[in-house]
Amino acid sequence: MTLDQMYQEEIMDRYRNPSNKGVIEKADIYVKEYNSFCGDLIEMYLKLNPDGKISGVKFNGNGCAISQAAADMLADEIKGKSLGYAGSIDEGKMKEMLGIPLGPIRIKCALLALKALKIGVQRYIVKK
Amino acid sequence: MTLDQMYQEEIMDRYRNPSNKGVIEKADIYVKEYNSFCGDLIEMYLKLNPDGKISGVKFNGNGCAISQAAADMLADEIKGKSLGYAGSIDEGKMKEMLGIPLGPIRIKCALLALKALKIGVQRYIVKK
Amino acid sequence: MLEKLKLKTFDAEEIRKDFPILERRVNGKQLVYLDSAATSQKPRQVIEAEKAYYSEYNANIHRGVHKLSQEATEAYEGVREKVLRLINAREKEEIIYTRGTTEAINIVTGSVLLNSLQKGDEIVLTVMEHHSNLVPWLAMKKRGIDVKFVDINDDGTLKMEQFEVLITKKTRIVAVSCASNLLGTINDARKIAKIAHENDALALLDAAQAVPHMPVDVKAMDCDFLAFSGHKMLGPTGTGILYGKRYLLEEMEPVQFGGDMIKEVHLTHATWNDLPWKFEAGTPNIAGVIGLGVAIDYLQKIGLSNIRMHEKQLIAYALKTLKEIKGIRIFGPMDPEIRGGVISFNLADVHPHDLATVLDYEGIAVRSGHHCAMPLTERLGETATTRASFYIYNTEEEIDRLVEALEKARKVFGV
Amino acid sequence: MLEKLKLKTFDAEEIRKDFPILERRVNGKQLVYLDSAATSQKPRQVIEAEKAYYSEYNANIHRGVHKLSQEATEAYEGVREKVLRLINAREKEEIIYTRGTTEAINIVTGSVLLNSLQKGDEIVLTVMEHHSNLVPWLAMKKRGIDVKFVDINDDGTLKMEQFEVLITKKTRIVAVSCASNLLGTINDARKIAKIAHENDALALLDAAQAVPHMPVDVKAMDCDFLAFSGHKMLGPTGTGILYGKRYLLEEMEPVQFGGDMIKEVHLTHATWNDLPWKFEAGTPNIAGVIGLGVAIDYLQKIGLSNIRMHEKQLIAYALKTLKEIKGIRIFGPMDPEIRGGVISFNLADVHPHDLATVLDYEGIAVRSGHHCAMPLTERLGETATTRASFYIYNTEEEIDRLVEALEKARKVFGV
Ligand SMILES: Cc1ncc(COP(=O)(O)O)c(C=O)c1O
Ligand SMILES: Cc1ncc(COP(=O)(O)O)c(C=O)c1O
Ligand code: FES
Ligand code: FES
Repeated sequence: MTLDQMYQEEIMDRYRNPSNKGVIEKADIYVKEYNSFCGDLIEMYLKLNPDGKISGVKFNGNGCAISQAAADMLADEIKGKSLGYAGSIDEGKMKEMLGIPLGPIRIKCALLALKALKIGVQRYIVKK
Repeated sequence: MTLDQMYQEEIMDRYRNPSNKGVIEKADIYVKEYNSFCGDLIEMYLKLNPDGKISGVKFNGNGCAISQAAADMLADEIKGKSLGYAGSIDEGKMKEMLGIPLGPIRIKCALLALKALKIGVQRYIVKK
Repeated sequence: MLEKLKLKTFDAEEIRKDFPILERRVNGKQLVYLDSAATSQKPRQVIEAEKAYYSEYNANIHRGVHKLSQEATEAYEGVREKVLRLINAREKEEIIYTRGTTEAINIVTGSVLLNSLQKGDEIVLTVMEHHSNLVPWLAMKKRGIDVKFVDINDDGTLKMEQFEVLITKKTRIVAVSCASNLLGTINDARKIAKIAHENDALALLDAAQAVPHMPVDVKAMDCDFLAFSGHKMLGPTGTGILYGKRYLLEEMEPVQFGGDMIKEVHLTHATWNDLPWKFEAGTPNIAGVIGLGVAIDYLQKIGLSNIRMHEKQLIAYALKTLKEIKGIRIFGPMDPEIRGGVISFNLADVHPHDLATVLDYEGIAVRSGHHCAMPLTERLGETATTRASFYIYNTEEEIDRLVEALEKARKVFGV
Repeated sequence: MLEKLKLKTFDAEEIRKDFPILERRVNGKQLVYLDSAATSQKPRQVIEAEKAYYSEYNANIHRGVHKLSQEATEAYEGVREKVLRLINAREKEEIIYTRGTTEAINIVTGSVLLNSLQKGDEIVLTVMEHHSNLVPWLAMKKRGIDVKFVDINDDGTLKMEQFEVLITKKTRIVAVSCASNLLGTINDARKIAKIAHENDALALLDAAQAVPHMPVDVKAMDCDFLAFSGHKMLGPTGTGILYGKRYLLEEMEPVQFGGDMIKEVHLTHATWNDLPWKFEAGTPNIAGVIGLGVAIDYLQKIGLSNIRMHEKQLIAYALKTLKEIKGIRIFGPMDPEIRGGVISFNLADVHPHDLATVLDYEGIAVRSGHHCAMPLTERLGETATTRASFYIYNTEEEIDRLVEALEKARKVFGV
């Protein structure tokens, strides 16, 4: 893989102009998660409809291009879907969405938002 | 060096029939020293004349052939000599007296009695 | 040659070819290495793995994005999976890399989990423990924690019935070796852990002499902690493992602080990293761990049951031939079924270190002394013993050489 | 080729031949290793020394009478003399082998000497400390001990005047790095130790980035403790040193308990071994220590002053060429006289890990992140930085490759 493939257009685009970056006041689900490898922080905000559908999703934090692009993609993926669907997204799916191979280190960037999302969904279910 | 040279006659003799093994009641100098490598213990007893000469010397403890022979030789060497002379015996002299080459481990056996003696002499001088 | 090992026969002669050191001559004689309980020899596969790491992908781990660091991290972290399978742990998070058994046990004793032990709480050990599983617990006496000891029978087995008495509701932890490094006794660790749990105590097993030599299954034994050394199982020096049940490790405070074991550091406070890294502060022995992984592969390929069988045969042969020597006192059980490949003995009144020196002149490497088990040595009424210990590369011919040399020693010392 | 080193010229090209890894290609490009501050590469002499140990005289140390054990013990213990000469210590008893800098510092913080610190006592550190010299001290806050921090100037040097203010009669220990692993700043350790001593405080120096790169003299600096890592100075992973003044080490309680660190063990109590073994519980990293000895020989043959000179030239060149890159922010002093071979920077808003990944595609290994100095990174107003660090085998051509690659990165990220 060459450098350009790695930092391919979609990744750079989403990194430079994410559509889901920001905060949601009074979010139903809020998770703050650190990437232990880099110390970067991601925050996930989810707003739910009464019927349990995800009506809004935002992410925030300062991460690398990979993590930001992944978070942005993930937000698009779960928007309007059920919490169950969000909880069912696994690492394989996330890697597939990104579409670039990553080493054992940078993969943590790719999976950070997913990790936060999973924690949030679990906590929400337990609390109920 | 062969096995027989190592465990040569004088060493085996002194080990089997030491002339200075025992205790001295009311010794002027008494030291108990462990060999940290083997945990064996040697006790040195010295009796002094009013003029500072060593009138009696005994060693006790359970050590290997090397340590017992060395202690017995050392006792012979300092008997009737001044405390100053006893304190001046160094590792080189002790190795010379034993007359057999020893590795870094077994050398501790050879030097155990000497170490105890040196501690005893020093303590005695400081106390005075 | 490892290919051959897939056959059912266990051919020590073939295995020996993998160990360069076994070609060595000592004092003009072919080396007979009977000191594997202290540290094992290393096959060229392990030696080459460390060399390959340093020559091809040496880098610090975890924090590095570059290729070498990724490769090193992958290799280093990959070994946890191998350890997990070796001892049948549940999760990689339960596997903590240490310098050896000693550090593994000290992590448990040093952690705040155990700092929370209170005056009046009790620890139960046995008199056959290695200093590593003894001195760290004794250090707790200062805090008013009582340490009790299960004694041994004359045959070197544990007085099992004493566990039932000594382990009470006051007992917080029972720490016992799976196999004695001096007596060779293989203890019924499973049963001991069971008694501990029945009394709500934790069970820590010192498996330094077990994991290298026989199948060990932490789930089956249901121990809470397991400690062992990599360098005693074909791995590099400076390696060891602490296994702990996850919920316990989660509760425990780290004992060393610094890089890699933190999540966030501020000038006022820090938060700890996830398991297992919480317990792995600073740059670890990366090459060592990678070598350990190869050692585990090597052992797995032979099969731990086969290793146990091989050693059982050797110890049976050793017990049979050594006991014929005049003036010999052999310690530990005479039944190979409950004995690992370790045999300690004394010859009349010959000092063990003199005996070891005599054997050394014959090219035979045995250990002599208290074997880091002073209380046990004392309990046996000895000041020291001589120990021969076996591993996959030892043969019956080597035991014959040991017997011959002991006969020679009898002459030198006139016993 | 080491023979050539005796010449006054310091020829990095010749030295490179001793490092097999430098022949490696990464992503199709010749490797440029600029991550020696994390861990250095190892010359074949060190790699071969470990191999020779395992192939010729591998055995456990201290307690063994047999030939292999004697040879191993001699080799292992002999390294203390080399360390002693390297840092100009007084006695071998002052040299304690550890896993690395982190463990060295934890021995000091974990010992009862410091457990005896009382509520209200103070520790003085600096904001540029590595987590290893920060988190262990923070852990003391629970006991009511206050930790104070000397700040840095904008150029990355310490605000030396703050030591005079922060160090008071309440200060029990001042713990400072000799050289920063992020800023490269070389601190005036001697002066800091002096201020500490004037206030009856102890001075601990984290020399992880000093001992490998420049002459270090514990007598001249008059520090009480010095900690450094073997693996950052051509030695094997899993090695490090704690130097301590003898009278302090004598007073200190051990922090790990087990074999080798004891003199006598009974069921009721134990007594500690003499220095330095009191602090070395269990089987150590024998092969690692032996390799470290060879690493020290290698460094001494080149000469630490020559190494410092070489790195000073490299850093001067790096500062000069890198600062021309558009959008680059370089941290730390711009004067090579007070800067080690370390340069951290950021390029516009490109995330350091993305930058490191880009450089990796060009075969260049740099480190990115907080470099185990989160508070310093925060103090600099960054969340992370990219770091290139140099050692004896690096060249100006490699710095040119770094500059080229950074220009390429500017394009990819459109900055
Ligand atoms: C039963 C037992 N426990 C603990 C140890 C200590 O292991 P290490 O020295 O690797 O820490 C040993 C080996 O010496 C042992 O045999
Ligand atoms: C200044 C400084 N201190 C401490 C350390 C920690 O060293 P180690 O990881 O070898 O324990 C490092 C290296 O990472 C360092 O650069
Ligand atoms: S580098 Fe921090 S999330 Fe990618
Ligand atoms: S073996 Fe103990 S003194 Fe020689």
